[in-house]
Formats: sequence, C-alpha cells, structure tokens
Amino acid sequence: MQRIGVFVCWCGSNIAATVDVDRVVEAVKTDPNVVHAENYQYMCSEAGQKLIRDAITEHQLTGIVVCSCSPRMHEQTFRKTAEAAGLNQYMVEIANIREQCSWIHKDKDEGTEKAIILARAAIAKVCLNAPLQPGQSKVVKRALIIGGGIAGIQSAIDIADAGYKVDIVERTPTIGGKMAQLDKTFPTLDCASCIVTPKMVECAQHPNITIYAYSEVEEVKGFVGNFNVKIRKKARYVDETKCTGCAVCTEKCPSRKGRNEFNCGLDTRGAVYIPFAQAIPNVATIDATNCLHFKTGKCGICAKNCSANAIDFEQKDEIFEEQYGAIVVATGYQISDVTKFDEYQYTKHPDVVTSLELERLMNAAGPSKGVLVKPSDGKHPHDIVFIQCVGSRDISGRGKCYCSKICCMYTAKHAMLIREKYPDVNVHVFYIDVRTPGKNFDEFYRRAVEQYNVDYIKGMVGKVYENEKGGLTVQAVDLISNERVMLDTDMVVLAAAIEPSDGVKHIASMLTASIDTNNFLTEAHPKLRPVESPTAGVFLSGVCQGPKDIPETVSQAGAAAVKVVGLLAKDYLVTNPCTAHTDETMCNGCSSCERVCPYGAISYIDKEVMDKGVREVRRIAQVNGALCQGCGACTVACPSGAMDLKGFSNKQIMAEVDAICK
Amino acid sequence: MIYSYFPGCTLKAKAQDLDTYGRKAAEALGVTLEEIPEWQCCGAVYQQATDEIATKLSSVRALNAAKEKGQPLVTICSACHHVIKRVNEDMKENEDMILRANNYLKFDEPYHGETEVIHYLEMLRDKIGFDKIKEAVVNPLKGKKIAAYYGCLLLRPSKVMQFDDPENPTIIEDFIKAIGAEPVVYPFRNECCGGYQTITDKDQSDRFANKVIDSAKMKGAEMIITACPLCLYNLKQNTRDIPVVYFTELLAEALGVKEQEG
Amino acid sequence: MNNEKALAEEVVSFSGTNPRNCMKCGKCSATCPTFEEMDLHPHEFVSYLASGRIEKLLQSKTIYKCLSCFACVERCPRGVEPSRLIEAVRDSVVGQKGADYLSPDRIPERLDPDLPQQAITAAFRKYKK
Amino acid sequence: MQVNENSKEFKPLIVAFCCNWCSYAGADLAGTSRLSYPADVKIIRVPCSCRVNPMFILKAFEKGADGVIMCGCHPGDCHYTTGNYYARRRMTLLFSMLDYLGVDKERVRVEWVSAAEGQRFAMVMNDFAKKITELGENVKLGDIRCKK
Repeated sequence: MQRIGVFVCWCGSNIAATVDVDRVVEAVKTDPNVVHAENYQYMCSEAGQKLIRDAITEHQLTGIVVCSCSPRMHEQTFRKTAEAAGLNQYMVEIANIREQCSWIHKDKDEGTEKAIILARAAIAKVCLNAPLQPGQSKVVKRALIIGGGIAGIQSAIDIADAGYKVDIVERTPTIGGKMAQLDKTFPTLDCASCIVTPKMVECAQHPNITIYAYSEVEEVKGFVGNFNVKIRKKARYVDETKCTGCAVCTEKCPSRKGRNEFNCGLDTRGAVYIPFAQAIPNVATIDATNCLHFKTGKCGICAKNCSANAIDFEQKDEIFEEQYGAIVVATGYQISDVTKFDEYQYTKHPDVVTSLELERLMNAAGPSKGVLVKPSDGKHPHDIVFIQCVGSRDISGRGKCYCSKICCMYTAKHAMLIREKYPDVNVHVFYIDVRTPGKNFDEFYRRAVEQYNVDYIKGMVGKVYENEKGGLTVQAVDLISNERVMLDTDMVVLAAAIEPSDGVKHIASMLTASIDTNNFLTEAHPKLRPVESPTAGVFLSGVCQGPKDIPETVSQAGAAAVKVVGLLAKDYLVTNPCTAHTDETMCNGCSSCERVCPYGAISYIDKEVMDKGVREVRRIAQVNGALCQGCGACTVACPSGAMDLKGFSNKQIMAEVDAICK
Repeated sequence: MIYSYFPGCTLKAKAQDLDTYGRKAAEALGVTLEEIPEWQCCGAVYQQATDEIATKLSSVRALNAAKEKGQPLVTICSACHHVIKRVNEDMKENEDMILRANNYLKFDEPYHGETEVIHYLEMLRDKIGFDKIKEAVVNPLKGKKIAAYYGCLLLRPSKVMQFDDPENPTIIEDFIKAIGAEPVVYPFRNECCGGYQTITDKDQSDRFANKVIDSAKMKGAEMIITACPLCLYNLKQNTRDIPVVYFTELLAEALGVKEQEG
Repeated sequence: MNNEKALAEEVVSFSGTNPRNCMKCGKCSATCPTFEEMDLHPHEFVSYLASGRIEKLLQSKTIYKCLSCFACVERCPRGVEPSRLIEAVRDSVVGQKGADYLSPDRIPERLDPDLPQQAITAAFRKYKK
Repeated sequence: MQVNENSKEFKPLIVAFCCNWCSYAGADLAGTSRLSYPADVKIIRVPCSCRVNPMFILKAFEKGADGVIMCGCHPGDCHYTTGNYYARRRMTLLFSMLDYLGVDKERVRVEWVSAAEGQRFAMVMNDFAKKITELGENVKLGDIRCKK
C-alpha cells in the first residue's frame, strides 16, 4: 500500500475561484491510498513547498500529487521539493487543474467535479510510479567532422581551439570544399582562395586536428558521448608520409584523360594528380580508372620519377575505428543536374555553362588562367546572358522546390566582375525575383545595375538555341514591357540550384539523423535548436542543413562547435530515466520494436533467461537508456507486451483511464 | 510478334506512304501489325478539359479491342499516338472518366488502362531493338545527313507520353544511325511547326515551318524525317530544296522492301 | 463583376489545373512559339484567371492562336500548364451558340489537295462547338 | 445505439490522449487563453501519440467512455520525428476494427493540434463533445471473459 499525499493549490483565485479546493481535499481523502491531503494558496511558493516537505517527512509519504497548474510549468519545481525531502523525484505527479480546468470552466460545481476526477487519475497513476534514477554515460572527448569544406574547417578549428581533439573526414583528396573553387566572394569581392587556404593550413598545423582526406565514414555505432565510428581511408597509391607534394609525377604522367573535378571538368588532368596547388594534404593521388599501370600493368613513370619513393601501387584501402563524443555533419552541397533543363542546351553547346564552371573560367588558377573565354573556341565573348533559378523553385518534378538562396548574389557578383574587367562585354541577367536579404547585399546588387550597367530583365528564359552565326540566341519575354526578347549572345550562364551532396542520405541513415524530402538534414528545432540534429550528439554545419552563403555557413559552423564543446566539456551525461525497457520473460526477439525506434536505441542480445522454471537462451531486445528518448513507439509495436515505458507504463495509463471512467 | 495496330484516318488517305512503308518494314522485321477492326478516328486533338468525355470514347474502344486480344497497341501517326496514349492514362488514373466511359461503352469487362500503347518508333527501340534493325539493313543509307523532326505531340507532356527526354530526345537519331545514316541534331527539332494553324492562319504556320527547316539546314541536314503527317505537310509546303519524308519510308528503303508489292 | 468571377472559377475548375501555383516567372510566354501573334500572352492568362478575371480573355484572339504544342506545359516550373487554361477559355467561348470560330462553309476555299485529314478534324474539334 | 431519453441532460464522458509536446501544450494554451470547452473532456498526458496503445482506447470504452479522442503533433512535426506517423497507421487499423467491435466510428477521433493552436484545441474539443452528445450514451463494451 502506498502512502500518498495530495496538495491542492489555489493559485490565488486562479483555481480557487472555480474549483472548491476544500471539496477536492475532502474527496481525495476517501481514496484508501491517500494518507494526507491539504490545500494552500500558492503551493509553488517557498512556504507551499515547505508544507509539502514537512508532510512528506511527517506522514512518511511514498508519493505525492500536486493539483495545480500545468506540469509544463512547475513539475520540475515540485520534483526538486520532493527530492529535498528525501522522496524520489519521480514519485511526483501533477493534476493540471488550472489550464485544463479552472481557466476554461465557469461553473464551480462542474469545475470542482472535474478537478476531483483529475486528482484521482493522478493518484491512481502515482500509486504505480516507481522510483527512477537518471543514468549516467561517459563522454569521449573527441569530435568527428564529416566533410572538409569551409563549414567543417570552421567547426574543427573552433572545437580544437577549445582544447578538444577533432578529426576531419573528407572524401575527396583535399579539404577546402566548394569555397576553394570560387574566384571571389560577395559582397566584398575578396579572393576566396586568399581567405580559405590559410584556414586549411591552420587545420593542417593545429595540434588538436587530424585530417583524414580521401576517406569516408563506413559505419557509425554507439550514441551521444560515445560513438564508435569506422573510417575507410581509400588507397591513394601514394604514401602520404613520404610524398612531398613536388608534383613532378603529375607533370610526367602520360595519361591525360582524367576529368579535372576541381575545374568542373572544363579541362583534364593526369591519372596522378594534386587537385590544386594549395591542396591540404599536399600529396598526390592516383586515380586508378585512368592510370595506365592499373589498366595495362605497364607504365610506372610516376614511380620512376618520384625522388621520395612515395608511389605505392600495392596500397590497399585501410579501415580503422575511432571513438567520438560528438559528430558534426558538414557534407555541404553540389550543383544539381542541369541536363534535365536542356531547353537551355547545356548538353549541346559548350558555351552554356553553370555558374560554378564560370567561377573556374574566371579564376586565375583555372583552365583559362583567369582570362574569360568561350569554352567552344577559346575566344573572348562580347555578350553574356545569365539565367537565374535554373532548377530552383520548381515543383514540376524536374527541379527543387526551394530557393537556393545564394544564386541572386553570386550572379550579381559575376555580372559585376565581368563588367569591371571587360567593359566591352554586355551582360544580361534574366531573373524572376532578385532576393538579396543580407548585410550590404541589396546595395551590392544595385551597384551591379546602377554602376556597372548590368541589364536585368524580369522573366525566365524559355529557350536557348544555336543561331546561324554559331552563337546562341536566347528566347525570352520581358515581363515588365510585356514584349518578346530575342537576344544573340556568346555565352549563357545557368545559376543552377544547389542540392545536398549525394552521399548525405547514406550518412544520415548511419547516424539515424533525419533528413527532409530534399535530403537536407533536419534540425532539432527550426528556430531554437538550429544546429542540432534531433539525434543526440549529432550537429549540423553548413549547407547540409539548408542553402546558405559563406558568412552564414561560418556562423553556423561556429554555433555547432559551441554545442559540441558544451557536450565534450561534460565528463558524464545525465540520461532521462523515463525510457523503454523489456520484460525478458515476455520478449520473443521479433524485432518489431527495433524497426520503429527512431533513435536506434534497441539492439538484441542472446541471453539466458529463467522462465517458469526453464532456463534457456533467447534473443532479447535491449534498450540503450542513453539513446532512448522515451517516445513509446516500441511499447505499442511490441506484439507480446514485453516492452513498456518507465514513467508512462501500460498499467499507469490504464489506471488513469480507469480513474477517469469511474 | 503480333501487335494491334491503329492506323488512323490520315494514314488511310493522305499519308498512305507512312502506313504502307510502315507495314512493309514491320513484316520485314518479323512483326505482324493487325489492324483493329472497325476503328474510329481518334479525334486528332486531345481535349484537356476535365469534363470532356465524348471525344475520348473512340480511343477507349480501340484500346479495349487491343486489350481483348492481349496485344500492345501500335500507332504511327503522332496525333493518334498522343490522343490514345493520353486517353489511356486517363483510363488508369481519372476515376470519374473510368466510371463514365465504362458506363457508356459497356464492355464485357470494364477497361482500366490495361493496354500498352506504343509508338512505332518505340516498338523499334524497345521491342525489336535498334541493334537488330542494324543487322537487318540491306541498303544502309551511308553518309546521308538526316535531321529528325520530332515536333510536339510525341514528346509532350513528357510525364504522360514517356517517349523520350522532351528537351534532348535521341530515339529518332538512334533510328537514323541504325539505318546507316548520320543524324543531324539541331535546336528546333522539338519546337512546334505550327501545323494546326495551317487552316486558320497559313502565314503563321509557314513562318514556323521555315524556322525548323532553316535550323536543320544550318546544321548541314540533307533530309528531314518525321512521324507526323501534319508536320510533313507543313514542312513540305515550305521547302523545295530539302526533302521531307516519313521515317517509315527510309526504314523500308534501308530494309530493301520499299519497292515490294504491298 | 461577381458573374465574371464565378465564370472564371468555373473555367479554372474544368481546366483541371491551378493558376495559383504560378510564381510569375513568365517562362510560359518565354517559351511560347506564338507569343508575337497573341494579344494576351500565356502568363497573362494565368494571372487573369488566378485573380478571377476572364472578360478580356473571352475577347482575346489568343485562344485561336495557341498551337497546343505543350511547350508551356512541359517547361513550367510550377506545373501550372497554361495551355489547359487557354483551352478551357476557348471551350467556354466556342461552346456558346453561334460562336464558332470556324464554319464548314469556309473550309473549301482553304482546302489543299494534300492537306492531311487530321488538320481539318483538329480545326473543327478546337474551333467549333 | 441507444438513444438517451434525457439527451438534453446527457453529459458524455470523453477521454482525450494528448502528446506532451504539441497537443498537451495546445491544451495549456487554450487554458491560458481562457477558451472554454466542455468539462466532459478529461486529458491524459502521454509522451507521444505513438505511446497510445489502441488497447487504451478500447479500455476506455469498456469502462464507460462515450468518446475517445487522440491528439498529436501535426504530421512532420513530431518531437520524436516519426511517432505520429506510427500513431496514424495504428489508428487506421483500429478504425477498421471498430464496426466489428460494435463501437460507432464517430466516437473515436484523431486530431493534430500544435502547441500554438490553443484555439484549434478548444474548437476540436467543442466539436467532438457536441458530436458525442448527439450520439448519446455509448453501449458499454463488455469484457466477454466476465460474462457467464
């Protein structure tokens, strides 16, 4: 038999005006489990709490019910009160007789009766409560960053500066990401390389940062504070510790057919290559699909020319394991497929390029050494057309439903840079809306129009086609004048939508982190927890969470780092004790619970159980208390009734139903 | 292989070439085209309004006839193909249409879009295979630069037609390669020739046709082929110096059956 | 005014498409091969109908200029399918008694011996009750 | 179904399962905004709508409830990401069995109410209570094992 105390709060007149608190006290006293009941003006006040503490000691209460405001308001308060009097804090239940009773009812009889029923339901529940202890789990003081673009770099540096070890796993041969490919950045027009390469160097030299480039995350197990991650270090066929980055091999390599990814495929590279001069780590990589040695067994010119003896054709992929307390996803973006929009002739005409390709064409380290030329004939263009929103804001199924956010600004940047460097080139921009929210952003765009005479035309382009002169004709409508526009031009630049990198879906499922229909990772709360994934211990940095520009990415990367540091600063994590648990004698190991668990908290073990005098080994579900968030999905999925939820057990809820329906 | 065949009114009258060469070539490739008995005109235009039903019934009849034989339904005329394919889609998806059409037509068994509708070109690509055709060619049209003219009806709306990439189709180009000639890709191959305006505004359709022809010529085409009688008519009206023919005629020629008695 | 709105709504409803999905990018007009022949353009059709106006559209010669080539349907980023709207307006005009755009007695003078049947059938389907 | 003769005075018994994160907070907001709904509605707090076992609902009917409503976060907004989707599927199954059990389908309802929708919460409860009042007293679901 439990010894329950009931405390009815007046909340001044908030409750007492509609609920006869004396009657409630008298009514609950008839319950055989209730040994004490009283009411007071303000239970949450210090005096009220003292009342509760004293009653717990005096009547040796095993549980208390407070009839007051919403548990969302003061449950914590009264739990602490109980704890202070030596009662387990989970032996407290709240009957919400303010928000869900006195405030919405006018009739005092009606209100009082409902309050009594709500109190009885709470009493019925608390009688079945069990003392619970919040658990503890250890925190490994090391963070993993997936992705080595500007987002990953910034998060890594911030975490490392706070004194924690950080590993960056990057799938390409170098860190730096998309930012390293850019020419200039808006709205200040400073050189992208000049600001990102020093950060890359800082990463490489930081004592707390380890870079695993040309590597991929293979498997993630464990949970917040203690992730166990398998990382695959792909074979470069070059010994990283020996390679000095002298690049002699890259010049001597006779195979020149490799697609130069760094230049968006605008030119080719050798089979052994360093993506760009400032690559980190600055070592060569052999791409086996183009390498003559791997194709024919002959060649080996690179090995002959390597004075450091770093070429190793026998190298194999290497898989190793590491423990982490927190994981930051910074997988970034890629340009979406523009070949689906072939009314713009991207696949048919070399002078139709994407904006990222234009970035390379304008970059001093790019295929044309920074001289803007037409890819078709290497000649100077005299007229350039930009088309915005290619594949963005598209619900037809061909593109992305969202606004890619950065295109308006980089298009204005391109237009301005071209007009600045080549005043003889006419630049037209076809836009639907110009979206420039951001510090100095609209001013920047207006400068392109007002100072640089960039011709902005409202209206999406309908078709681009090759004309008799070998150039391109752009067919559109100027929606302001409502007239047909037929423009002969030399180049067309498509501001293609951006989308999350293609590997992100796989990474998200390994992390059990949720993604939305566009493959962007979901944040725990869109406003209040924007850099956390709903999965504890997983944090989001950069475009993997949604389209954003460099300043925003860097701020978010910093924010994610702070959250990581906050986690790693703890030695132990306190875990919510209201978690699911299995009755071993009833579980039949069917895996129904595992399939519905959004947190991967359920695993299976073979365990010897004693059931009705028989000892046997069974497959049994096991809940990891550190991962379980207590939603209860598994409890209903369980066909044998073995799974239950502490704090909201089947019996407790049934008891509440009983009490209400009495 | 035996397929049900819907020739359509134009192929029986003004576009007999398209039909006869198509049949001859099919025979040569081991395909029998069985004309649907008592077929009726498809109406030439797919009516998009949601309450439209009367104009679609003849297509449903043809579709059901093919279903009863358990054969795919082959079309050649691009207008017929467009109409029948879209009506078939309606008969799969549009509950209201399914109910009303079946109530009216009272087949032994209600029709629910079961028939597979394929264009003759799709039959060549998917059922026979361009590789097989290449092997069957006896008179390869070597070195001939041929421009494919798709027009609008075969490709759009691509969600329903599922014919090829609507902006960058390759099926007729692959066909041209299979018969040994050289395809010419040009920008206006999937733009409208304006054929429907030929009765009401001939100037306009002439202008559009010239755009298509000039675009093909610019890329060096010596010949234009098409699957649409109306496109053929319209293009032919506007050019003297470049031949415009049906694709079936070239196929029959390449297979060496053109001059055979039908 | 109210009648106009009701008619516009009715026409939109049997067009089977929703002009309110439009984001006013103008790609339908940009891609339309007949743009120059039209007095009101595809994007205007969408805009007018989205705001419940139809009077001007009923008078427009655009409804007889649309080729039903479906370029706007294919390329609209919002799935609005303007050609459906134009067709729906045309249907509501030629559906009126005596409003045929094409009458059989005007045909012979235009008849060319090579003209395919489908052109005639199509013209009647489109322009006559 | 029994038609209660004193339907004017009939006070239905309604059990509402509300998820802690959205609907329970929505109910609190209805309270804070003083939006009234009948006192016949009694709320049971659960962590998530997916914690509601259809058995709980049947239990309520067995014990004499006239209507049971389950409220959760809007689809896509679940605090636990997918909980309300599970709940929705389970409830679909339950609905398919209600006829068989002899419970009028209209006595069970599923609604999505967010933490910001106090007004909606009150509206939903008023509407449901009205419906149940119209339907009158429920036939008590008997436990077959107790019958001799």
